[in-house]
Amino acid sequence: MALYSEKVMDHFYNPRNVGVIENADGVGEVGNAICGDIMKIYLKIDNNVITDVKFETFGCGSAIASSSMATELIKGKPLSEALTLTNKAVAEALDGLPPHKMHCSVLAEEAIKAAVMDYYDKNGISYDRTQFPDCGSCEHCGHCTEG
Amino acid sequence: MALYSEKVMDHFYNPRNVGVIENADGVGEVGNAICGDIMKIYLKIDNNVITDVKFETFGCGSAIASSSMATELIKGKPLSEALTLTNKAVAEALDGLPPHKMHCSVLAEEAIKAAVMDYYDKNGISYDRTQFPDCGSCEHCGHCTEG
Amino acid sequence: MKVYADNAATTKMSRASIDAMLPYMDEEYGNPSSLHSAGQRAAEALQRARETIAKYLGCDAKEITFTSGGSEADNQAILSAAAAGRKKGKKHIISTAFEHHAVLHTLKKLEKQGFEITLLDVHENGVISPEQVASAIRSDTCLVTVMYANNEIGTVQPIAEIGAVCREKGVLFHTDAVQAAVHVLIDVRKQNIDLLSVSAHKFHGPKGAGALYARKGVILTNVIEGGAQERGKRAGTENIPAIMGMAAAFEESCLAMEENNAKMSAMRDRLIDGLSGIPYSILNGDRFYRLPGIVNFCFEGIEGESLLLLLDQKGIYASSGSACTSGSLDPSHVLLAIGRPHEIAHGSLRLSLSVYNTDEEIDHILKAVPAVVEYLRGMSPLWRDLETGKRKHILK
Amino acid sequence: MKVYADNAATTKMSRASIDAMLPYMDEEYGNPSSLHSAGQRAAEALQRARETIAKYLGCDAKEITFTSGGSEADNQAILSAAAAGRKKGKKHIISTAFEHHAVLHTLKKLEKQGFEITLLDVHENGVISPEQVASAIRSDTCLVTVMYANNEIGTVQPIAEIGAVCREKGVLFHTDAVQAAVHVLIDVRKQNIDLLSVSAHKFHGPKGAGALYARKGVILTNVIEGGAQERGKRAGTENIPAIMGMAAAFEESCLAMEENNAKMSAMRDRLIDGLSGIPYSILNGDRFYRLPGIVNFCFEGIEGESLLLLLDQKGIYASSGSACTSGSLDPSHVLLAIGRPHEIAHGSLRLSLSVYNTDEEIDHILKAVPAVVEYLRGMSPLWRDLETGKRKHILK
Ligand SMILES: Cc1ncc(COP(=O)(O)O)c(C=O)c1O
Ligand SMILES: Cc1ncc(COP(=O)(O)O)c(C=O)c1O
Repeated sequence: MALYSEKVMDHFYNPRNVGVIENADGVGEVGNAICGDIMKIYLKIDNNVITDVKFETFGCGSAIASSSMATELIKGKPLSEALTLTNKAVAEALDGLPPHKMHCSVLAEEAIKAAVMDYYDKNGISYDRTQFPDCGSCEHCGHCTEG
Repeated sequence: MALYSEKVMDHFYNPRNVGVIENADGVGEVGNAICGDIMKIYLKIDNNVITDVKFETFGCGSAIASSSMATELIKGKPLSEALTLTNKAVAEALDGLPPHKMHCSVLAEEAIKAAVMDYYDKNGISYDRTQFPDCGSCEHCGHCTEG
Repeated sequence: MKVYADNAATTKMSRASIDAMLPYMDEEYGNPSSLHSAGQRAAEALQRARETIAKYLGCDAKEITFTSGGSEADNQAILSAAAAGRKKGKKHIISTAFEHHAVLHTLKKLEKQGFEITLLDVHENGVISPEQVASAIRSDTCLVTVMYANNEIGTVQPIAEIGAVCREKGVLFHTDAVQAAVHVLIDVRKQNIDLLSVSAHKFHGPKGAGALYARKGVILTNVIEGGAQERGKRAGTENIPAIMGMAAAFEESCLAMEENNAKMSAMRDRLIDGLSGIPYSILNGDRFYRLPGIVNFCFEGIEGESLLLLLDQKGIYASSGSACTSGSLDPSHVLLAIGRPHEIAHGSLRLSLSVYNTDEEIDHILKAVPAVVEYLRGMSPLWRDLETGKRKHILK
Repeated sequence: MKVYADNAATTKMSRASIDAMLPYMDEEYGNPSSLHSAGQRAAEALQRARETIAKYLGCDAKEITFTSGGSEADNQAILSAAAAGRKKGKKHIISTAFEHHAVLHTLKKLEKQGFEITLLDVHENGVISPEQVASAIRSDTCLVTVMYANNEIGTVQPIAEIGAVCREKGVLFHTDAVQAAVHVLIDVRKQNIDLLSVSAHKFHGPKGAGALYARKGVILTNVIEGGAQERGKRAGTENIPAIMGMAAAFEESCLAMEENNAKMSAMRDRLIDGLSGIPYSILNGDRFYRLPGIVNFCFEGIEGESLLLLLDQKGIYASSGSACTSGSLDPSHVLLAIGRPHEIAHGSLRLSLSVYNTDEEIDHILKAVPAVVEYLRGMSPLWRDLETGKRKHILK
C-alpha cells in the first residue's frame, strides 16, 4: 500500500513485542478511546536497563507499527537512552509516516516516557516532571477536531 | 446531420429555383449583411399568377433551404395564395426547423411579400400597406443581439 | 481470493458500459457542438443518452443535465435552489445530519452567505420521517435536500412521502440519489422530486459522469460557466464517451434491478447475520429500510483502519465509513449522527456489495472478519479494560 | 475522403492515450480515496499522472489540480484569484476581448458581483502586448488573465513577457493554455505564470479531464464542494481513467512537440498560401505568431454555416469560429474583436489541424474550399451587389 512505507506495513502485519508483562516495573498508557488510539507500554527494568518491553495498542495501522518500532528501539537499552527516543526517530525508523499520521509516533514516544515515569514513581526515584509530557488530557494531543 | 431534417438538407444541397429573373415583375430583398442573411426573390407574374420565381440567398443552410422551399410553394400559384404563405408553412414543409433557425422561414415569407409589394408598386396596384411587413430595418427582425 | 466489497466507493465497470464508451473514444470523437457530421453524430449520441437516463428516472430528456459526477450535480442542485430562494428572500434550507459532504459542504458555503441551515436528526436507525420535514418547513424555506439512501450505512429514506410534503408546501425538493440509483425505483414525477443527482461510477458506469435531473421550471444556475453546452447550464465539452457509458450502465442495471437486488440482498443478509454473531458488535442503520448492498457494523474495542488493512491483507477490499473521509482522523459524521459514541464509531466496517460478488466471497468475508476482530481485540488495551471490567461495555 | 480539420474543437484520442485509460476502466477501478490496495494502486496511478503533467509544465506535482476539463479549470482559476482579491479589496481584473467563453462568462459573473473588468484590445493581428497589460494594471488589480493562444484564430500571445510584467507588479497571472498546450514550450516558473489551464481532449487525450496549475501559495477556492479529493480543492471521485489518458497524451505530445509542430505548420502554411488565392478573402490573426494547426479565413459575400455544410458534404469537417458558439446567430466575438465587420465575420472558416492530418487531405481541402466559396457566391445577392459595384468590397 502506498499509504505507508514497507517498514510500516511490516511492523503492522508482524508487530514485535505485542502483549502484556505481568508485574511490569513500569506501565504507561496514553491516548484515549474518543480520539481513536490508546497505546500502553509495559517495561521490565533491571539495573536501569530495559530488559523487556511489550505493548498493547488500540488504533490505526501506523499506531500499531509505531508501537512495535518504538519497543524495538528501546529493548535492551538503558533508561537514559530510551528517554531520548523522539517521535521523529520512531517515524524515521519506519521510513516515514504520512503527515496526518505523525501523531502516532508522538504517542509512542509519550507512552514510553509515561512508562518510565511510572517506574520512577513506583520506585521513589526523583526526576524532573517538566521533562515529561502530560499525556492524560485529550486537549494535549490536539489531533482530534471533535470530541 | 441531426441539426436539420432531411428535407432541409435536400433543399440546401439541391436548391430549387436558384438564380435571377432578368426583367422580373417583382423583386423583394429582405435581411441584411450585418445579420448574416439576405434573401432576394424574383417573380414573373402573369395574370396575377406567379409563372416563375427565382431566389438568391446569402445565409445559413436553413436560409437557403427556406428560400428554395418557399419558391417551390408559390410557383404557379395566384398572387392571392402566395400572400397567404406563412413562415410556419415553410418550416412545416421542410419538416421543421430548429427553434433558433425559425427566423429563416420568416425571411422567406417576408421576401415573397416584399416582391409582391414591389410588383404592386411598379404597377400602381393599391394594397393595404399595413398587411406587409417592414423589412427594411434590422431592428425589425430582432434576431441579432448585436449590430 | 480477492473480494471487492467497496462498491459504495466505486464499482467495476460493466462490459456493456465499457463497450458503449469505446467507439466514442476511438472513431467517433466529434464535438457535439460542431456543425459537421462528426459533431452531429456525437450530438445524436448525446441525445440518445439523455433519453435513456430520462426514461429510467421518469422525466423528459430536457430535464437532464450532464455533469462530471455526483458531487457536481449535488453542488449545482443546491446552489440553484439557493439562488432562486435568495431572489425571493427565502434563505432557509432543510437537510439531514448524515448527507454526503458534497451536500454538507455546499450548505456550509451557503451558510457563510447568510443562509440558515436546519439539519434534521436521523435517529439511531438512520431514517428520517416526512413529519420531521413537514414540521421543519418554514415560510422562508427554499429547499429540502434529503439523500435517497445513505452511502455509509445504506438506509433508504421515505423519499416519495417527503416529496409529497414538499410539493404541498411549495418547497423545492432535491435528493442525492447517488447510492440509491439502480437499486430503488425512481420516478421523479410520482415521487414529487424537483432535483435529483446520480453518479455513473456507482452503478458500474464510468468515473467522470453524473446527471442532474431538474424539473421543467426549476432554473439551474451554472457551477461551470462558458460555452452553451447543456442548454447553457453546464459549460465544457461534453464527455461523450463517459456519458454513453453512463447511459448503458444505467439502462442495464435498471432493467435488471429486481434480479440484482434479490441476489445482493441475499448476500447482504448473510453478512448481517454472520457478523451479528461477533460479540459486542452492532449493525449500523435500520435492518430493513436499507439498500441491498450496504452493510455497516461497529465492533467495540478496535479501530477501523487497522481492521481494513488486515482485511486487505486477506484480499478483502472494504471501507470504514465513506472513502472520501478515510485518512481523516475524525470518526464518520454519519455514525456520530446516528448516535454512536466516538469510541464506537472508530471501530466501523462498511462492506458494500455489487451484483458481481459471489457467495464464496461472502463465505470468505464471514471467515476473515471475526478472526481479524479477535486478533485486534487481543492487542487492544481498550478491549482488555472492557473485558476486565475496568470499563463498561457500550455495545452488547 | 474524410478530413477531420476541427482539432481546435476536439481531437482524436491517440493510441497511447486510449491504452493508458483501458486498464483503469477495466480491472483497476479502485477509488484513490479507499485505503485498501485497490484504492491505493489508484492513488499511486493518480500521483504518477500528476507528476507527468507537472514535469511538462515545469512545476511540482502538488501544484496540479485535476478538473473535469478546460472550462472548469478556467472557472476555478479566475474565481480563486477573485476571491483572494476580494479579501484585499482588490476588485479589478484585466483580460482580453477574445478569450474563450469559459473566461469571459466567468468574468461577467464577477462583474455582477462588483468586480470591474478591463478587456484589452487585441488589435487586427490578434496579439496583445505586454505594454498594454502593464499600463492597464492598477493598484486594485487582482488578476490578469490572458489566453496563451486563441482557439479561433490561433494567435499566440507573449505570455512570458506578460508574466514578467505581472510578477513585477505583484498581480496574479492566469493563462488559458487549452489550445497552446503541447504546441508551445510551457515553463510556468520561467514564464512567471501563477495559474494555467489545460484540457486533455485538445491534445489527443480523453474528454472529461483537465488540469489547473496553481503556483504554491496561490490559494484555490472550490468550484465543486464535497470530499477531500485534490487536497480538498476539487471534490468528486477522481476520473482516474481520463486522468491517466491525459497524462499519457500530454507526455506523448510534449515529447514530439518539435516534430509535430514542423509537420503541422508545413500543412498549415500550404493552407494559408492556397486559400489566400481566393479573391476577397483574408487570413484572420497574425501570420507568424500562430499555432501550428490553426488557420482561419473570412470570405466576403458568403455565410459560414452554409460553407461548413457544403464542406461536410465533401467529407471535410471544419468549423466557423468556435464550436461552442456555432448554432448561435451572432458572429464570432473573436473576429469582431480583431475588427472584422459583422458582414465579414459571418463568412469565416476555421480549419484546425493535428499531426494526424496528411498532405493528401490538405490537397482535398485546397480543391474543395475555393469551389464551395465560388458556388455560394454564385447564389449570394450580397456577392452580386459587390460584383456589380452596388456595394463596395471590404476585403481585397
Ligand atoms: C481556449 C479554450 N479555453 C477553454 C476551453 C474549454 O475547454 P473544455 O471544453 O475542455 O472545457 C476551450 C475549448 O473548448 C478552448 O479552446
Ligand atoms: C451519497 C453520495 N453523494 C455524492 C457522492 C459524490 O459522487 P462523486 O464522487 O461521483 O462526485 C457520493 C460518492 O462519493 C455519494 O455516495
